[in-house]
Amino acid sequence: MATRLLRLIGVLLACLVLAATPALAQSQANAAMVDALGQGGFPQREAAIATLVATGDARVVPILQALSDGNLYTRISDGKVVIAAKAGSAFALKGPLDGSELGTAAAGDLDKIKINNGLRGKIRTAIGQMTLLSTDRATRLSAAQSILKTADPTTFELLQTALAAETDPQIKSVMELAEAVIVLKTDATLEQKRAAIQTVAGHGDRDALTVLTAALTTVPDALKPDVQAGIDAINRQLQLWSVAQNLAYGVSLGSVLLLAAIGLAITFGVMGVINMAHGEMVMLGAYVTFVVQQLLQSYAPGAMEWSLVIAVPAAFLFTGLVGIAIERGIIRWLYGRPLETLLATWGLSLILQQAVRSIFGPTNRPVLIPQWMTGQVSLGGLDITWNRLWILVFAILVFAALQLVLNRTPLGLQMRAVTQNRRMASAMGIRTPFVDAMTFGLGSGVAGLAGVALTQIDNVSPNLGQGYIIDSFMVVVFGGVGNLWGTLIGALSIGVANKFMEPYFGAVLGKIIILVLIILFIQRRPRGLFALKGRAVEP
Amino acid sequence: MTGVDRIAAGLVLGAIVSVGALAPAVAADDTIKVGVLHSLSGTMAISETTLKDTMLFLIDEQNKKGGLLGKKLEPVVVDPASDWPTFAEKARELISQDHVAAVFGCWTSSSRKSVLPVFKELNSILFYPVQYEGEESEKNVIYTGAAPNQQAIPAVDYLMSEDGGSVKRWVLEATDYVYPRTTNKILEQYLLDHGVAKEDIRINYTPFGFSDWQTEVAAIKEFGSAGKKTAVVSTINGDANVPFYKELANQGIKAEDIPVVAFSVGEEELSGMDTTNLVGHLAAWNYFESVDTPENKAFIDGWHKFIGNDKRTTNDPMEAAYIGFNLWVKAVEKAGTTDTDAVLKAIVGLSVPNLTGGTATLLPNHHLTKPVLIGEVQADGQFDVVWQTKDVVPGDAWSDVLPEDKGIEADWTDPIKGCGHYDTAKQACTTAP
Amino acid sequence: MISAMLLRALDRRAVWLVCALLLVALAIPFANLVLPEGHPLHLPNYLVPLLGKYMSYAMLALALDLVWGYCGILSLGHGAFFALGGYAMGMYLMRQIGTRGVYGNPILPDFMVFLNYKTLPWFWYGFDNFWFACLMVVLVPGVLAFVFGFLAFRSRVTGVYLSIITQALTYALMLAFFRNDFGFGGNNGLTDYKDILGFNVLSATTRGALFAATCIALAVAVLVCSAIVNSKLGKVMVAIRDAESRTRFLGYRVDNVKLFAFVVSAVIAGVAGALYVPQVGIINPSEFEPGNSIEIVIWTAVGGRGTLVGPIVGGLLLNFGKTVFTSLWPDYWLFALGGLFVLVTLFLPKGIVGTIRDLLARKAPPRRDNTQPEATGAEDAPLVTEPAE
Amino acid sequence: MSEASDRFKTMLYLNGVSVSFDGFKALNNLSIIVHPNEMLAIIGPNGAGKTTMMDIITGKTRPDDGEVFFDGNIDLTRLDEAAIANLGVGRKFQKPTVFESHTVWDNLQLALKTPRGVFSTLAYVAANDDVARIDAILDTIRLSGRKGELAAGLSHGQKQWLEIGMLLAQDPKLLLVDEPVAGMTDAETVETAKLLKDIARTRSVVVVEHDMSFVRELGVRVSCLAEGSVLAEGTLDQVSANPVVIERYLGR
Repeated sequence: MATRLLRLIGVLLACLVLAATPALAQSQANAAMVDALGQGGFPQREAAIATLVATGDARVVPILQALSDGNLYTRISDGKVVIAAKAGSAFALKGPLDGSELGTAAAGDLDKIKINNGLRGKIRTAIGQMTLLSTDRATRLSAAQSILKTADPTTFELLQTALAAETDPQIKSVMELAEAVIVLKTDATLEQKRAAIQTVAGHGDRDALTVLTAALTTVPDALKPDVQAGIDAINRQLQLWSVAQNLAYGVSLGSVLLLAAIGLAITFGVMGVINMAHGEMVMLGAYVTFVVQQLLQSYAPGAMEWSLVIAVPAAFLFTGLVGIAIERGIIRWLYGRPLETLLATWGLSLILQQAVRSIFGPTNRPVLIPQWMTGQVSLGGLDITWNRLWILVFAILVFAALQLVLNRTPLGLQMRAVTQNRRMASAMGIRTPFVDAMTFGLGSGVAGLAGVALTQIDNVSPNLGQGYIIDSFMVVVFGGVGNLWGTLIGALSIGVANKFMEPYFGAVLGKIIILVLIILFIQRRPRGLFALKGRAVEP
Repeated sequence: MTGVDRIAAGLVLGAIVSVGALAPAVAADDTIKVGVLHSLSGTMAISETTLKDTMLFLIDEQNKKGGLLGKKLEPVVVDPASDWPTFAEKARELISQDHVAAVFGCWTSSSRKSVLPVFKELNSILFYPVQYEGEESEKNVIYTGAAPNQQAIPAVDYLMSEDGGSVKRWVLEATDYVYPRTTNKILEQYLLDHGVAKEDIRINYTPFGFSDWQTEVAAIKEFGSAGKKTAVVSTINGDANVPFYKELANQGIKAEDIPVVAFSVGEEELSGMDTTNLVGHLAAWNYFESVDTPENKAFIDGWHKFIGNDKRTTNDPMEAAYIGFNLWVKAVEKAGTTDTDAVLKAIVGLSVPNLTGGTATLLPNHHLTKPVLIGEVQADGQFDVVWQTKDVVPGDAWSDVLPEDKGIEADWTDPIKGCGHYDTAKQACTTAP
Repeated sequence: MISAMLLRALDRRAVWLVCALLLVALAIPFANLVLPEGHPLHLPNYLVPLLGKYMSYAMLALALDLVWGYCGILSLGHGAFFALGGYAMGMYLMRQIGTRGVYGNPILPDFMVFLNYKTLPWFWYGFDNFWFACLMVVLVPGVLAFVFGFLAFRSRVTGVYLSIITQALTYALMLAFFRNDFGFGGNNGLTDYKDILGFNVLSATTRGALFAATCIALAVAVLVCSAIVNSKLGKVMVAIRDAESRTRFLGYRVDNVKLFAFVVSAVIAGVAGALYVPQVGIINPSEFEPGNSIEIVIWTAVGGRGTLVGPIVGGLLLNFGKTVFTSLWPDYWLFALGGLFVLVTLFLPKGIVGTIRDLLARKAPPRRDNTQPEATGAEDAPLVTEPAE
Repeated sequence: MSEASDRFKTMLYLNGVSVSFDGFKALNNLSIIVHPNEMLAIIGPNGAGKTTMMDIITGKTRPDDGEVFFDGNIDLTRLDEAAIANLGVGRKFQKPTVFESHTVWDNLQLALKTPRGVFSTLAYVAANDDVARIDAILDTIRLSGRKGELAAGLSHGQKQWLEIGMLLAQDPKLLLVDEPVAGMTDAETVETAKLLKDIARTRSVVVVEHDMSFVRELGVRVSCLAEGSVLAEGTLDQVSANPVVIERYLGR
């Protein structure tokens, strides 16, 4: 077994060396080689891939890509390997080498060519090698990165050829790092290796740390101090960054809490309704997003990338309308009895949960994540995921918009007037019922917006809202009821405190400590962070 | 004399008396009642509702075949609402008030632990369809899900093998409750036994429904950057999985670099996620929907027809429910009665077909023989089987990996060893029966 | 003095209620144990612990009513005191299992063997003694309520702020008890009890006795509450509920009065929890869930707050309804329950008992000794329109 | 303003008291003295700081600056509402504040000067003296016929009287009375003035009132407050002749 594997690796390596020099772009990949992909188990498939790669034929790249994406099938009738794409209930077939249309086939007539993680890694490397000299910058970058991941000594020459031609500084830096890593693996001279260590240490990120830690056991003893010094330097740097990273995590958590709580800051904070159904409004917003995506998928698949943008107004309108209906139907009979709104809205939350469960089923619903929200961006030693960043931006926008509405529009003025002195406002000709309904609708609509954002990081299930209701109340109360800025500061400080505690105490204990701190804080300031002070009125 | 207070006092009495009136719902003679005890509301509804539907489907199928012992089967569905004491209450109600012949139900270990005393006291049978932590064998429970040696251990074996990537460093990421605690205890011991150093194992517990995974996923990344091949073994439960995988995808952890193998993530959980960025992450189960056998195809088709939705997935606990139900039907037929003791006597040793091929045989320790399959997540939300055991693996109630459980057996057929915790060294049962 | 208090406790309402409870305490075990099966009034075994559970819930609702209905303190964390009392009893019951656990360890409960505990944690010492456990049933919720109430009332945390921090309290405790490292069995909680004071907890006679004990405990709680609310202190409590700072200007130490009510209420809740556990057979951290505590509020509100019989009626009725509906309409019962809450708040703001009393009072001429509190209260003051004090 | 030795003879002594809320100065260097068995009437425009002053005396608000002494040497700034009330400072609020879900009798019983501790109230049994005293007060405030009714059912004027009755039951040394005749008929106003004058024979009283005819009826020393400090002091005629008072308060 082991010898066979060794031999196989040998063959593979040989092939890669051949492939490495594009000048030798030699033989053509043929159909038999491709069809071999569909035969036998994983070891045979690995060999077949090696054969294909060895040809250096550019047409192999899309085949490997299809294999990696799970789109490569064997046609059962004749054993031919085809690229298949789902077309309705059947599959549209294409010839792998020439891209010719081969008609359609039912799912039962095809056999998917399976791969596992090991093969997937190898394909990634192979594609990387074959596209390292591509003219497309993005392809080249990902090729360089996959070369770096495996850092196979056999790619050394190829890498040097590519480096000589490379002009893009980012790709160049990745390639240099890969080169240095390979140098460490080969039996280069001490001097070369030392230089390589310097290069790697100079990169100073986590990948470099990985390389150096691995190298610590393999390099000659003479070089170990250098490696250790490099590791220490990187660690020092990372430690500094980790503070910033924790801060970033905290701000991100804070932005999620802010989004979840800000609708409550209106229905509860401004109107005084202890709105236990707030979480369900968030949940409804998430389901609106799901429905919007379903509709788009059916009627305008091209717009899927912008589904969230469409879902934002849709969710706001829908949950806003539900909010208005709730206000008109239930809440308006309960003004002046805030604690009874707690009971009614709790009942309402049960009904809404069960209603969603009956309509959409109890299981999680999938919400697609648009391309622009996936992946992460690195700022120095900071890794920030795009979805978190967008949620932060979204939270800030919602907050700013809400401030505008409350402070700069006639409706906002009326809202504040009504909540401060209902009778006086009514006497001045403000239609208080209308304003009440609008205020509650606004709060609910904003909760719906939070739901849209939460689809990107959490479950879309009937229980979604339950997970946020208590945190939301904590945020609003901690910040000070009736004060949006309090909610903002409250959310951010709870988020940041949480994230700084988590590494030391773990997630649960950290959260318990936060809760206890909030309880103690309320003892110190019984009206929250931003309490309104004023002359005492009658008891 | 105040009339109000008499009325109020009467209300108290009346409420109590009317409970009594509810009691004697006399079972009709021409049906056999089957209890279905799965949460339909609350946090566990997300997983358990499907099993309730599965049971209704299976009972419906059986009735179409003419029922059992010439009688129709009648499902009695109750909602224990994800509340463990309510599970016990409802179990009692099913057995005492509705006189069900057997109960199919429970998902979490806590709910099972909560109903156990009830089943023992009232001597009825519980079919438990979910993979669990082992360390238990009860006379009144038939465990149709996987024991740790039928899921966790093979998965770790696979990852340690060359095919699985020769993993040397391990993160055991778990929700803090008894199943992950025990599984991790067994796995940690197993890894240490196989030469993994203590510092190469990281164990982390998070609470139920945990949703902010930023720090933890970053920590996994950091742990994985020590230059050794690293894998994550996840016993994260239910709701916390979606945010976990979303964070994994966003922080760019690819299966080729740090694979995550999960024991609680199946087709149903994946159907709530966008899996494009999760391709290659693993799950270990005894069943996958993608397995191509005639039995499975028939089961899936029947299920789609019953539920009226051909997008609904099937999953491992459904297969466990299927096996459990078929075993029970067979045992009742063999015993000719639904009497608990007769059925328990008849059921051991019976075999029914698995949906993935081969047969499931009920062992004397009330566990099953099962094949173990490792699947990789695909972009369409299904799993591709990349590895499987050659033979079925017998379920082991007491893990051989743990030193304190070595030599412990369970055998409910043997008159002497007829207990759940028989110490072969001492040749005695170490628990009261 | 004591006799005066006792006399006061035995006002007409309380007497009726206590008599009804004592009657039930006798009748249920009688119907279960003495009447032969087949007798039309025979009560099947499984109903006895179920009824016992309702009774302990009713007691919990009564405890909440003492602070909410009479003193205006809306606690959204009363489930915590209930659960703590339950855990204290659960720990005793666990220690009683002895070698009959799965692992047969004479000292350590099963879950500890499981989690590799070598020795018993210090806070489990003493729980093998029933009386020590009983002391803890009273002491642990009482002390927690005292410390929490002392801090909160002294700082004049009131209204919705208080409600939210009580919720934070129970939520924090829930998270803590869910942790397996905490030493209380984690998510599974404590279960599989064998016997109490040497009697098998599963036997019908023990269950009958436990049921009777619960009824008697509830009757005692009614007497205690009645003694309090009918005293001048009870009037001060109502005064605090209706106009807190006015009461202060009369020279009453509002913080102390609230603290007293809160501690007494927590102790009653703890005892209710202790009686709940052996009958239900399990105690676990989900008892701390904030949702459970909100439900207690709802029982009280539906029954009628500010009355002694109201919370008992609410606790019994709603839990009975829950039992019936979760079996009758397993898929739709939440609609019924949620709808009920909405309707009761809208149309029966005084709860069932309050509404019936109103109806009867309208027919009957007003009585001189009418001390019925209105269902208006401090909580009815607008929340935000009032600038902070 | 005064020597420390003078302080010991006063019932209420405010010296240089200032307090501000979010930058707004509610009281600005306010100094007021009330002697034993003296009634002082305080007038002033809205927002002059009258209620804030009462809040400071009764311990609800802490002053930022200045001293407040009761009965010569008791520093009120260190005590809370309950302690101050128990020392013998009674307060009647602008809006009548009685316990609406209690009967008239219970309202008075709650106010009655008896031990205020938790356990003593729990064990309290009305002594014959107490009953007699409540009956006497009921006579004074003319509510004997309605003693069993809920306070919620009383008219506005009756509630004002009940609250005054509660003050009496407290048996305070110093009464702070905020707008006692607001919403009363003329006849009731006259009666109230009589009652207050009666009370002031044995106690110190501070009355805040807008109703000039009522203040005239009382015929006592008057202080006019504006913007948190004393504008003028003296008899009503002196004060209302003061040009600054005319400009700032009385108008025209």
